[in-house]
Amino acid sequence: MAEMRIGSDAVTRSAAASLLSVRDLQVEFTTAAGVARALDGVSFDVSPGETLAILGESGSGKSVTGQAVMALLPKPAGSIVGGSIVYDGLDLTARPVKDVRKLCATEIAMVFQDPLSSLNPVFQVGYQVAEPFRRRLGMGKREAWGKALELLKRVGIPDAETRIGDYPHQFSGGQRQRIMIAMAIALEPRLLIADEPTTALDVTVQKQIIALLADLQAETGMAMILISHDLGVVAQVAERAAIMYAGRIVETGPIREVYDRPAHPYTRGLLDSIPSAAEIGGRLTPIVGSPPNLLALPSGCSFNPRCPFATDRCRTKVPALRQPASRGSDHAAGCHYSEEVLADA
Amino acid sequence: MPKAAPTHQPLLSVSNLKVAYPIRSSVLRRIVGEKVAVRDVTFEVKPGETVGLVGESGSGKSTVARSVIGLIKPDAGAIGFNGHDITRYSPRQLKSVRREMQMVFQDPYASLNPRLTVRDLIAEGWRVHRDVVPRGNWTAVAQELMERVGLNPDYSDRYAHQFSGGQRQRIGIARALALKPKLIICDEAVSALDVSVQAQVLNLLQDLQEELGLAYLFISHDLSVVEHLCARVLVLHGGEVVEEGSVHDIFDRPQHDYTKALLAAVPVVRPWLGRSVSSSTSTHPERLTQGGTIAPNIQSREERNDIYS
Amino acid sequence: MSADQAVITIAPSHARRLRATVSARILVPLVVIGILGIGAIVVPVLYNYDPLHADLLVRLKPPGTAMPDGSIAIFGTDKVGSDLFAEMMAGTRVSLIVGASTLLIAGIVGGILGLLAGYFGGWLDTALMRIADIQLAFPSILLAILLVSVLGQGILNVIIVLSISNWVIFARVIRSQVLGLKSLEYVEAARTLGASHFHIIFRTLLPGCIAPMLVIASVEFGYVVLAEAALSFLGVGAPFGTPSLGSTISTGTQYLASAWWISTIPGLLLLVLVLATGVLGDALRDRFDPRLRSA
Amino acid sequence: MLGYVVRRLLLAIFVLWGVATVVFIIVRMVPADPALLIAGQTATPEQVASLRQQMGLDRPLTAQYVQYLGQAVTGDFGNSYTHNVPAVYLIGQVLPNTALLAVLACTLAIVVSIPLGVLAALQVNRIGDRLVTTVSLIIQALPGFWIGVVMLLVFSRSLKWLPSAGLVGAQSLILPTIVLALPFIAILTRLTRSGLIEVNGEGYINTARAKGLGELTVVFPHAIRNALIPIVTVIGLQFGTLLGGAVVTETVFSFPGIGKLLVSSIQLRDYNVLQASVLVIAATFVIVNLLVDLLYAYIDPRVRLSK
Amino acid sequence: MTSTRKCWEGLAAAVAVAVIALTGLSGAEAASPAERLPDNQQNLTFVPNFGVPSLDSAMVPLEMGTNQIMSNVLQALVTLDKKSIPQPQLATSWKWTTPTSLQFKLREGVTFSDGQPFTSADVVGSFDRFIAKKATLSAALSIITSYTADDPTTFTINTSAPTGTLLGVLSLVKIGQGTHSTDDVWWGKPIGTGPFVITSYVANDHVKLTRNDTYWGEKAKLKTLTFSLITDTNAKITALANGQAHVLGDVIYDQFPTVKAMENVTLTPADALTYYFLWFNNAKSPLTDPKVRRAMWMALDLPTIVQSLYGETASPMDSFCPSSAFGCVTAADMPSYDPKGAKALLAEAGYPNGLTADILLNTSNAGMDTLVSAFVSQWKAVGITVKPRAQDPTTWLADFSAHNWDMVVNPNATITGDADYTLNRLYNCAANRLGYCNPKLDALFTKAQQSSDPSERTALYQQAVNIMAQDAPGIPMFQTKSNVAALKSVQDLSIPPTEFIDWSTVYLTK
Repeated sequence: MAEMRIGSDAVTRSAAASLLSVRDLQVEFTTAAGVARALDGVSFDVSPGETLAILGESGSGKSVTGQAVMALLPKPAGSIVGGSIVYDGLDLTARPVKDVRKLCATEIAMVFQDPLSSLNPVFQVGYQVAEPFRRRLGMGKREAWGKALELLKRVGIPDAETRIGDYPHQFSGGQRQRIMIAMAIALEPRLLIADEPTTALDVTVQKQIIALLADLQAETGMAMILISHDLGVVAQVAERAAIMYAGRIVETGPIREVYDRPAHPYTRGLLDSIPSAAEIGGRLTPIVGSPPNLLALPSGCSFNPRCPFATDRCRTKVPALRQPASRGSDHAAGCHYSEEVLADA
Repeated sequence: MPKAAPTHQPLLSVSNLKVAYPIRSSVLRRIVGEKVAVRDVTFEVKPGETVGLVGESGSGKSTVARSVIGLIKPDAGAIGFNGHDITRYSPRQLKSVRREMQMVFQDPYASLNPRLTVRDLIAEGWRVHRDVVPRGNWTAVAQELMERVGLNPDYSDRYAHQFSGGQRQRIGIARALALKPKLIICDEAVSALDVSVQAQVLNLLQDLQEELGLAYLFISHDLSVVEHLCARVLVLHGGEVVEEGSVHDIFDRPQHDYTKALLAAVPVVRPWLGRSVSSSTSTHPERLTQGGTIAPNIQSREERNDIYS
Repeated sequence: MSADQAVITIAPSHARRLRATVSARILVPLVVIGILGIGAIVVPVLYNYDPLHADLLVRLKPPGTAMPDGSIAIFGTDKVGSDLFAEMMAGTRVSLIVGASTLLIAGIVGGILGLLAGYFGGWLDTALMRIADIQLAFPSILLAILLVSVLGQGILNVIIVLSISNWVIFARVIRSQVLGLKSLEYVEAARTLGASHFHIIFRTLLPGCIAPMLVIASVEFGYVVLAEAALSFLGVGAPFGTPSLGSTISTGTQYLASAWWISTIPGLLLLVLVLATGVLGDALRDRFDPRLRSA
Repeated sequence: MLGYVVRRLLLAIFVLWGVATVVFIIVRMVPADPALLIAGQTATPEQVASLRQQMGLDRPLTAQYVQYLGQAVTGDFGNSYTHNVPAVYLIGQVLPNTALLAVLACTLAIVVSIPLGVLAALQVNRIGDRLVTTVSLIIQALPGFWIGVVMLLVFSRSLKWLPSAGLVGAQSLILPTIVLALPFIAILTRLTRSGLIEVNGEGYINTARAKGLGELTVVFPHAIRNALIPIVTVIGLQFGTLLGGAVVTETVFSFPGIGKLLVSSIQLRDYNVLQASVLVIAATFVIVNLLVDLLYAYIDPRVRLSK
Repeated sequence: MTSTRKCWEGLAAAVAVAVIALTGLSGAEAASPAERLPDNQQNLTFVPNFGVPSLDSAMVPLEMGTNQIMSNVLQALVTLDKKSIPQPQLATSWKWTTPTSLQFKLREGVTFSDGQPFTSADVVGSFDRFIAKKATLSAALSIITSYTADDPTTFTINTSAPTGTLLGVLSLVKIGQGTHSTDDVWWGKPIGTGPFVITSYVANDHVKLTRNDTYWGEKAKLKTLTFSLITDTNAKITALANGQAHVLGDVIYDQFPTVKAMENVTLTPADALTYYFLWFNNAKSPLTDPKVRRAMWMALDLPTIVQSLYGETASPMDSFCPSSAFGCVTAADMPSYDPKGAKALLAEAGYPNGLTADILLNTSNAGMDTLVSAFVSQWKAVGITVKPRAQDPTTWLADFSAHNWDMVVNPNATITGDADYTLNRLYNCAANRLGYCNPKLDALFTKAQQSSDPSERTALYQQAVNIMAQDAPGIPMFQTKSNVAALKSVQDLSIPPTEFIDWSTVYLTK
């Protein structure tokens, strides 16, 4: 398993090993109320076969990251204004959307949050699953249909032979997500981006879907980016985690390191807010305040208004992502006071 | 601890509740059958107590909540409040019950009228129940309530959309409190909130309970939240209560297969520690399961659940 | 999740135009309508316009002709020798009155019926929707012709007729809006307060219906004015003695080959008026309720 | 599905009954007396009365209503008062013309507006879109009869390309079809455009893009089929406007259609013809909307499979 | 706002195209030498100026449009010539055997176009139908007490009183096949003895006739004759311009410049029996006073109004019926334009400050609104306020018949070509059409009706119109010409005052 590296100095060393290398990505959204910087200097790498979890609350930019990679930013409101997305040595930001999509079709696949709205309601699922085979590989109708059936069986759709002609609304939520996954892995992509794949599902189903993804990964050796707001869901399958807040990655590292020894006060606050962390009936220790408005970010560190460690320095200077003293080389946090946070635990 | 159930008479007692939706024939729209949403649900909520109602989508938990608050008319069973069966109440009588029983809704966006200021949102109940607060005091009392739920009272002239999700849910709580209820029904009240904000709201709910002696009927699909907040828990599945008991019984010694499966599926934040959802250590083997295989019995349940969605 | 996603507004793609443009698209039509409205009141008075006055010696004069009294007929004269400009503005007044009154009546009646049907449902809803079906099965212009032959010609009757053929759209839109609102939690919240039907209908639901009503009204305004013109063309619109824009255009079409201005200039004015309300309606729709597009 | 069709049919019959009743009532409310009209200015009251008796207008309204409904069910609407032939015969002469006109206009509108709408949607806020949107706004803002007369003067009188009146061959259909279709084109173009733009924000469009489909494949078939769902309904509803617009168009081009027949029957108070033609028009509308509903169910499996 | 600007640009372009097209209207084609077209191209389209509510003459015997068509298909016993004098048609001769009994000798050898021979039984059957239908002619026919077919070629009518005007009325009784007298469907598309046969009829659209090859008289030269019922003025003129129609029944004066600009078209104003009247409601105060009526008449500058609105196509009247009809002689001392005199007369009648009244008009009569506007303006100048009430034809008729008006304007045609038809029918006390009654006048009318001496009748009508000019029960405003526009390729077209064109003589050249 290859390393994931932090900071621009790491680019030269890891370029060959990374499947996907995102560097200093900047994304802006133009809205009626103004221009919002949805991503501000996001960098990460994904190596073949690896699973990276991108975690964050609403508005943190985790979904935008996935959209940016797939060239799915809503046009013309959202646009990449800086940085690079290098896939297998190819800078996607420098290529026309058409080429990126073509590449995505065979190499990078995506699974979305809401399996109902992500499937076209007016086409049979078989048609939709077979579409990549027909349009990308030029297969005949019958052959593609056969492939689609195989895939549906593979992702665990019972009675796939009869249900292949059904429409999305005739399936349950979990089954729809399985169909989405079938469609995504159709052309055996090398990278699968799953954007909140289980959020709309019940817990029992959620567990099955995560298990399915893990199985598929083990089988095909593809790399995965799991985007989620739920720290628990990804914990079982991801090797690495990147925590996002207000358009930046505030902490990254091996998932156990990050969860067990958070070096950013936000990560720590998140972990402490989970009810199961507290005594039953006891008080929780939430993060104070509300998530920031991207149109009016606080100066300095965006987290400073909610941070118990904040000083004047935090209010003026944006902290760079760095490796805290005493931590391993692949654990980094974007906080001026990481050491204090770690020591406070 | 408010969780310790006081012993007096129940505030709310639901017995054999049944709610069904008619199935109509395609031509003449005659009722030819019914789809049961909730069947034989029986439970009590004592004053000051928090009762949790858990279940997956389609389990009927919201139907129970909406029947209790009177948004749905039950087909059978009784809903006792303060010892009276309110299913037999006239609209006028119900109106007085409504003061005692309030609801906090799931969606902090949809549950607040976008055309009213915070002050008017809170005062809406006083407009209906004229005797609660004299008109001249509306602003002052509304501001007091805002302060109580952790909102800046200076913002009483703002509209809901000018607040963040967590703040809106606080407005929703202030609104529910305005009529000085004895029971608040929280229907997935924190599900839409980010975890950092959810914790704030859960703390607020606990504080208010201690202070005002409120009883909560707390409905959620999130077992960790229910475990954290509730004294007693009912597990709903397919419209029926499959298991009921104290939070310890349910989470540590689940009896029903469904409860077991449900608990097993709850994601564990640090699976490598081998710890369970509960802060209390558990030895139940299901708790330690980590990803991987798909249990065949769950597969069939999923099918069943989704019929209701 | 995604509750707070709205804060950064990954906007639905059609709401892209910036607010400033939307404001301009609302403001400019309002100014145009305002100018026409003022002109419609002032110009006929300034010109001392009498719809029944005939000056046969100066009939069918082209734009810019000097009149015997020394004035210049900037848009020419019509078939009885009336100043076309004054006649047009008087016609604009009638058209504006017809449009506004029709929408007011249709909006109030349709709005209330839609509110009640949507809120109470049941037989009331069924009855209303079936009446709407029957109404829709009548092409509105035929209904108008039929009704005018019952009621007789006259501006008031045109308003009544157009209101009858327009209430349905209000009722349907408001009804579906209410059905949407009814299940929203804030309406349920009002119900849990023990609020009366009256309170819920008029204090909770009605405010939520104002925006779509405004949108429909501004979109329909143009259609109503055009419908009046079509009725005039078929001889059942504005009566003799009360020229509307529509009747002026319509009688002018007989002279299109010989005196083009009688029909064309009021036609352009009507175009501006209808265009202004159309643009206004679109802008209001973008501003308030993009979902109403297909209404 | 079958139950759904049966229910829609029952509903259609109810609507037709409603229309029939409303027409009956309105017609009897009209102050002028058809008997007087036929007897003329010089007739004595006795002559008018005996004529009224011949026409069956002296009988109680309920009796007239029952007879009218009873006959209508069998397709008999009585004789025209003035032409003295069965009303259905007069309608049979002109209904095919109007139907042809309406179908042509509808087809023309669909054929022209869907590509235009797609073009505009693909070019949102660029020159092509602005042009299409603006032209469609202008078309909708001009009175149809004015456009009709101008086209008549240009193409028939000046250029002498096309006949000006009546139905004297296929060329006679060109101008009325265009004039009738124009507002329809404008509406449909704008709807197609906005429908596609709306659908563009849907998840499955992102899915299609993520699958690497080209923009054209995303539009056809993924986006268009979904965007068509509301458009199909509007086509059905607008068909009524089309039939209404036919009255104006038929008047401008002296086209022998049911609209003109209806207007003249109103003017002549020819009750039987009037009642029959309104019912025929309403029935056309109802049938078209029934077909539209079925088409809707065909396009949208959610409707098809749940009803 | 870019979109609005674009609109303007687009529109300007559209208008420019339209204007360019409109200005180049005159398609110049030189008139070709009069070489007759081959028979299979003898197809003529005529756009009549009247609507055709039905082809059943018995139902609508006075409809101009119906008569215009049916006079080519069905024939009557007699027909009126250009001077409105009865001439033989299906009857070869007639004589009053008693003062109340008129005997006709029918033409022999006549067959219907289906080959059936024409006999007196057909005449009886047709009379049965015309009388039974109680339509607009019923009043005129009520004088007939009985009629008999004495033998196949003899037909006798008995009347209740001597009637000099009967032949004019009979020119409107069209003869169909006697066996079908109660068959409504047959009469809707009848078979006749005329030079043409109906081949197709679509209500409100067209009637197509073809030549009757078995016609007893001179066969028609046209192979087919289509009556194309175009109502819209633009469409009508355009039909002539692009050759779709050969003849237009009437061109309104305002379209004269357009039509005159067409080089291959001739425009022929022909005298007609149509005139326009204004009636006062003589029974309604203050119009009961002849002084008021005369004052209102004097307030109107009829010559100027008529000249500006109708040019050479209409002329002011000097009597109460059009001068082309028999007996319509110039009345003495008709009121003329004199606003001062009108004011004085009003003051004399007791209305020094003027008065108010309404005027009823029929929207289907094109141009009436303009005329009424002109009247209203001139009345206003003498202090009389008049409110116009424009109504659709049916409502108009209802109000008109109920005398629900102060004044009314309407066209009328002296369809029988005889003063009696207009004067006696409208102004006698029994008719009570306008609340006017003058027993002296009635006596003159009766005398004139019973007389069969033209000069005696003329003298009686002279007395009558002189009285009417004094009483001023109404204002005969003007009489119009029918302005027939025809392509120059149409030959031998002549327009009788009745406007019932005999198409059998017409033919087309290249």
